[in-house]
Amino acid sequence: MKTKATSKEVTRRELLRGAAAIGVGVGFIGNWRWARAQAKKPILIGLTCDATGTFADSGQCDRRAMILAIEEFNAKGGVLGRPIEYKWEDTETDASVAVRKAQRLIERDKIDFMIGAISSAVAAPLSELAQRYGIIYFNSNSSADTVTNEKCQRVNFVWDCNTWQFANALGPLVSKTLGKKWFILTHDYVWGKNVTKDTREVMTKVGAQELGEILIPQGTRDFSAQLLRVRSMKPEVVIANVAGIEQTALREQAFEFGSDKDAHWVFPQQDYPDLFALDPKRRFGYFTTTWYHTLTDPGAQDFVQRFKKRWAGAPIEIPENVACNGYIAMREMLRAIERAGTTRNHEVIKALEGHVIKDNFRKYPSTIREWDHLVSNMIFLAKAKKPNEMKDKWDLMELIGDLPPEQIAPPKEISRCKMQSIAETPVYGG
Amino acid sequence: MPGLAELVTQILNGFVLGLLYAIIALGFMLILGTMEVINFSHGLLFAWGGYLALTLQPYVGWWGALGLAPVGVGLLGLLMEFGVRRTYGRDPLFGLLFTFGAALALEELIRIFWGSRGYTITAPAFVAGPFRLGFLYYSKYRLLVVVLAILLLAFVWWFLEKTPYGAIIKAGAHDSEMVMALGINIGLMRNLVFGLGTAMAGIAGVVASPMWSLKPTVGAEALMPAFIIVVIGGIGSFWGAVAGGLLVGMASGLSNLVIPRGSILVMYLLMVVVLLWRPRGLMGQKSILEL
Amino acid sequence: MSVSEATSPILETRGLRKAFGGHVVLEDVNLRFEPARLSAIIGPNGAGKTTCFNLLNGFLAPDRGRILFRGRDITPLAPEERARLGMCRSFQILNLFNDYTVLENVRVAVPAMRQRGSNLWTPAGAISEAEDKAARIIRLIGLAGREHVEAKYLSYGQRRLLEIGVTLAGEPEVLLLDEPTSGLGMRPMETLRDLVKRLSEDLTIVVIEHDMDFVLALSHHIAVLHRGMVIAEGPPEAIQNNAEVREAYLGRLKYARATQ
Amino acid sequence: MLGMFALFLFLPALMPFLGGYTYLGTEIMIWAIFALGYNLLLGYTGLPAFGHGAFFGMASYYLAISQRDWTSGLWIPLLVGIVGTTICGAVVALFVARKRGIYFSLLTIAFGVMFWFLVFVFEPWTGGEDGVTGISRLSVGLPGLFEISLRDNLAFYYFVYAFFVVATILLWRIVNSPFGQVIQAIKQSETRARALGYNTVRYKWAVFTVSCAFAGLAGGLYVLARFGAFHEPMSLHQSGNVVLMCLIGGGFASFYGPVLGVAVFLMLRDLFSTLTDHWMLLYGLLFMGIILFMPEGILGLIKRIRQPAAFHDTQAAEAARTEQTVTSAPSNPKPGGSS
Repeated sequence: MKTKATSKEVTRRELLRGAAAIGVGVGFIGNWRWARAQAKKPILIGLTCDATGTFADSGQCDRRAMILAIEEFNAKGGVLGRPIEYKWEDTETDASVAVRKAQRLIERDKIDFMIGAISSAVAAPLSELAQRYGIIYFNSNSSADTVTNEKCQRVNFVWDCNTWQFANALGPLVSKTLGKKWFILTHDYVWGKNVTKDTREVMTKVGAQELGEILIPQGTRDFSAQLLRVRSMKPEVVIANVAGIEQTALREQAFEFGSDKDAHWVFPQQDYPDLFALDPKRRFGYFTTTWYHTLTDPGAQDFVQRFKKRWAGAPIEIPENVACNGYIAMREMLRAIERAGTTRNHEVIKALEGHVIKDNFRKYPSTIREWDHLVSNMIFLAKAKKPNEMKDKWDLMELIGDLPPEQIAPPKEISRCKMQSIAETPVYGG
Repeated sequence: MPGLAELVTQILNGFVLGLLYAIIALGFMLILGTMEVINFSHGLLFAWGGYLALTLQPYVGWWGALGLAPVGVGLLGLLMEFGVRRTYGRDPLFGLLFTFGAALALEELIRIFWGSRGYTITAPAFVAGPFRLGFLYYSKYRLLVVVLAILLLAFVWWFLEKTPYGAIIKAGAHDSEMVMALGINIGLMRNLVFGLGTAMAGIAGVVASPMWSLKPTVGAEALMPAFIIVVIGGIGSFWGAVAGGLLVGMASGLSNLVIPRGSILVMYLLMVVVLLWRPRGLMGQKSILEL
Repeated sequence: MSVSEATSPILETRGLRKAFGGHVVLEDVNLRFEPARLSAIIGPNGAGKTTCFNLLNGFLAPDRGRILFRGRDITPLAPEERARLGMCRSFQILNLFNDYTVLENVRVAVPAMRQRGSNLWTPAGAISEAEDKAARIIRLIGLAGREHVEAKYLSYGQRRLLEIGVTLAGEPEVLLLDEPTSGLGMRPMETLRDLVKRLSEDLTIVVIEHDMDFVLALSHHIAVLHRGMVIAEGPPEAIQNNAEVREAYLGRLKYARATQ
Repeated sequence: MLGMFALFLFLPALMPFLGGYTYLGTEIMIWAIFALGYNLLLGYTGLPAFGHGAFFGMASYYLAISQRDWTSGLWIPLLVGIVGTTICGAVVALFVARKRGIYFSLLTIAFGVMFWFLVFVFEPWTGGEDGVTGISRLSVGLPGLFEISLRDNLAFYYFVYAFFVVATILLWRIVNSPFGQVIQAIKQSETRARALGYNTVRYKWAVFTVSCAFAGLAGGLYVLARFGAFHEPMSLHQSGNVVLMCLIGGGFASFYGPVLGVAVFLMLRDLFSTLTDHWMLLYGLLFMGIILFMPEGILGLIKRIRQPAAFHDTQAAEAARTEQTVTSAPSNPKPGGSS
């Protein structure tokens, strides 16, 4: 075995050398990045937004809005006299990647705050991780209601309305104006099942009748089977709890099969990009949204202009509901730091809890509920515009009604949230 | 309980799906059979077909796109082959990994050129919407798909059965003596076959996008069925791929209603069953690829 | 090795038939191989030698007929099982472990090693039994001193010898050699011939071979295959003088030689 | 080997200077265990399995679920993870052990993806997208490990380090054992191995199973590192990554290849993703580049540069063989032709 032995010797030494070489390489970059971070002790905020994966485009809307907010504060001289810096990581719509990236943000980049989420699959583990460190984390746009219920955390604040709220907002209207014979399509994963669960709850309230349900597995591209089944059931209303590209494809094929005429289609939760992706003729259905860029409430249009100016040429130039949540969440984080006068997490949490946000570009103010950290916003009911009604290519929805926060916020009785006390939360920052 | 009308339409539907799958799978198989390369980028090339069509459509219309996009994809394939070339005769792993890398790059390129938002392609007007025929109530566009698919399959059949290339692919290109005997320039042949295979992915992409809509991720999703169909049908067998395609199409189509959650899994179960029953797939001959 | 006790033929085929597709390659082949003799199977190209050989070593299964080893029917046994019974084959197309050194090549072939195949812990080098056996064989095939050269760096002649060495390491009772001399130059041919001669003194050897001189010089018994049938059998001199063989085989042999 | 252990022993201290961080070091070691085990299959037996991430991920779920629903300890779930994965591996191996080359890859891929789908089918247990979260490292027995802070990640680092050392030594013994000799022989020529009386199918089955056991260990540690089990490691993508890791480092050329490969791979990915939004492009191109220009991996390359004479000899020997043989036509996939 002599020759073998020596060659092993070689490779072993080479291994070390190789590793060292890499080390130097990485080290160089590392130092360069450190150097960049040596301004006048800036407040460093970690943005966890998807740039790849299912929610890539929504994630980027989220990110653009946050960056806008940060830039506006820096223009005013930062917070507590400190400039604000941000470090963005692509969370890839993927829980385990997100956890790794977050660990890096916290451990290496030493961020003071963390913000950003679209997918509840990412939000839950991130908020859990944040709680372990005690770092404050804003869950800007994920809408599963678990993160404000059994998975609620002291350091986590949830800025989007959740599935329960959407379902409850739509239910009465649908049963009143569209019909009581409902058929349900359920996207077969956690989010979809939550929505359907909430939908059923509402049905019993409003006395609607369920003709049947079909589960739509993720990655389903062809919905003809389901559409034909729907047709044969002859419902008045189809509740499509389907998100992402599946939703786009579903609409596409519903049009192709003429199923959009079979019944009234309701998409309890509508992501703007998924609707935008469609050919105008093929946009149909009723849905909810938390904000829309044509609103004329105080500050709204000004915000829209600022956003358009900053992000001209972006895939989606106007701020839609995701961007609005992202912007307000970011802004409120910085304001809270100002109110607390420190970046120490305990103080900032206190400054946030129970705070009422008046200039939220909406008719009714939003409240940060201290007992489940849900930011309770108002909800708009909307339907898709026909091509001829559109003012410009961004104008997809017609708002047909709105509900004040208190009317659709989940009451404390049904909450399953048992939150750690502030004392239990490790001190972080400051 | 589904009525007769529904059942018939469902079967018709599985048939359409199956044909589409078969096309994707055949392109994949051409490359596998000739080059012994598992082309991981096949799905992405499928996606590229769709995206190129998306860009071309405004200028040349859907039919134009149907003609041009696959050519573009084919050229992409030819280009890729110059890299893949260096992996021939090595462990099959290398070709596989190379195309795997290519797939990642292609997906990101889509993001760079078209962004990660979704798109849809509008089919030509004369096939828009549904049509009614007795109790049958179905999408016009899908009938067009059937016609196109059958034409394409006929072409591939001719290619495999009536040309020396076909003979080689079926025998497995490793049989160099045979190739010599036929006096064929292997290098050129491989290059062309690779182009052809990828072009087929492109065609499938264009045809599918008006139904399935476009996102950077569609590629990865289109690959797996192709994969399984080849295993089920047996490498190098045209009818195997067609049969496999239809089988998978029907199975996943119908199971959608019975066991929705399993509808994707059903392909894999099908595969496992077939392999237990016939290790070389339904119509696969003993091939060097196993040795 | 208990060759001496063997009374009946140690290896025997009864009515073997093998066809590929429609084309019959072997028809009703009956062969008997006596212990401690060197028997050769010869025949022009395409006579079915290699097929016959592969039936013996189990890499092919016959359509009809049986193969008996020490009177036991081994027809259904796989190659590895036959090898474990003591039927070891060499390969005409060299089939060595190229990244292995000479020592490793031989050592891995030693039964002592095989029996420890499920051992995940002891270093392979520490199995002295295998080590010694391997060393002996390397000396026997005259590669002593090159133990630690990787097989791929050996000369072709040496690789041929190693090929036989590896086969020997399996402690065969029957040694099946597939054209051991193919592609060998003059001098390596000599060494190989001596080696085989020495082995044939206490081993049963079955060899299929092109090279007439080699066969006539060494073998005790020769079977001539022609168009898939045994047309003649017997001691070398008998075969040499057999008219039919001359007609059927030696005529072609010139051709066969010419092509070598 | 000692050198490597030493390096990893002090890595946490070095990391900051390398622009890295302790957690990255932990992850490197976990993946290294996985990759070393996998290389048993790829580098040593020449079986291009391409769905191995499935077993890595599978273990995570076994551990997470058993800790959540059955016993809140650490050691038993970890054991459950390893054993469960090994059993699954053994079953899959029954299917694939008879296959070779491309057919082997095809099947392993298909099985890999199948397991991945099962995660969503069994969503009530696995939590689907959400994965299983809320995993605790608590009963490692090291005090102060419950509340996670930087220091505790360090403690966890050394917890993993211990496993890393043990696993490496185990594997080192395996590849040099008679068993190891045999699988390497099978890689170089399966027919010959059979002719020598080895039941190669059984060996291939065994080696697949063993590598799954290590995947199980790595997967288990991975859960603890991330406080949760997620589906992503089971995806085809990750299976591809581990193959690449082995390849970059030179898994075909050296026992240590995979370790180096993992280190390089994870650090580069870390770097890319901070430098550009489109890191996946760089990463894909890197992939292709490696296959084209250094298929034998870093260590392989170095080795070749180290002994050019030997290299030329190989060429000579190859030439000699090809002129002698008929079947070694250029496009004939030989098991281990790439070693």
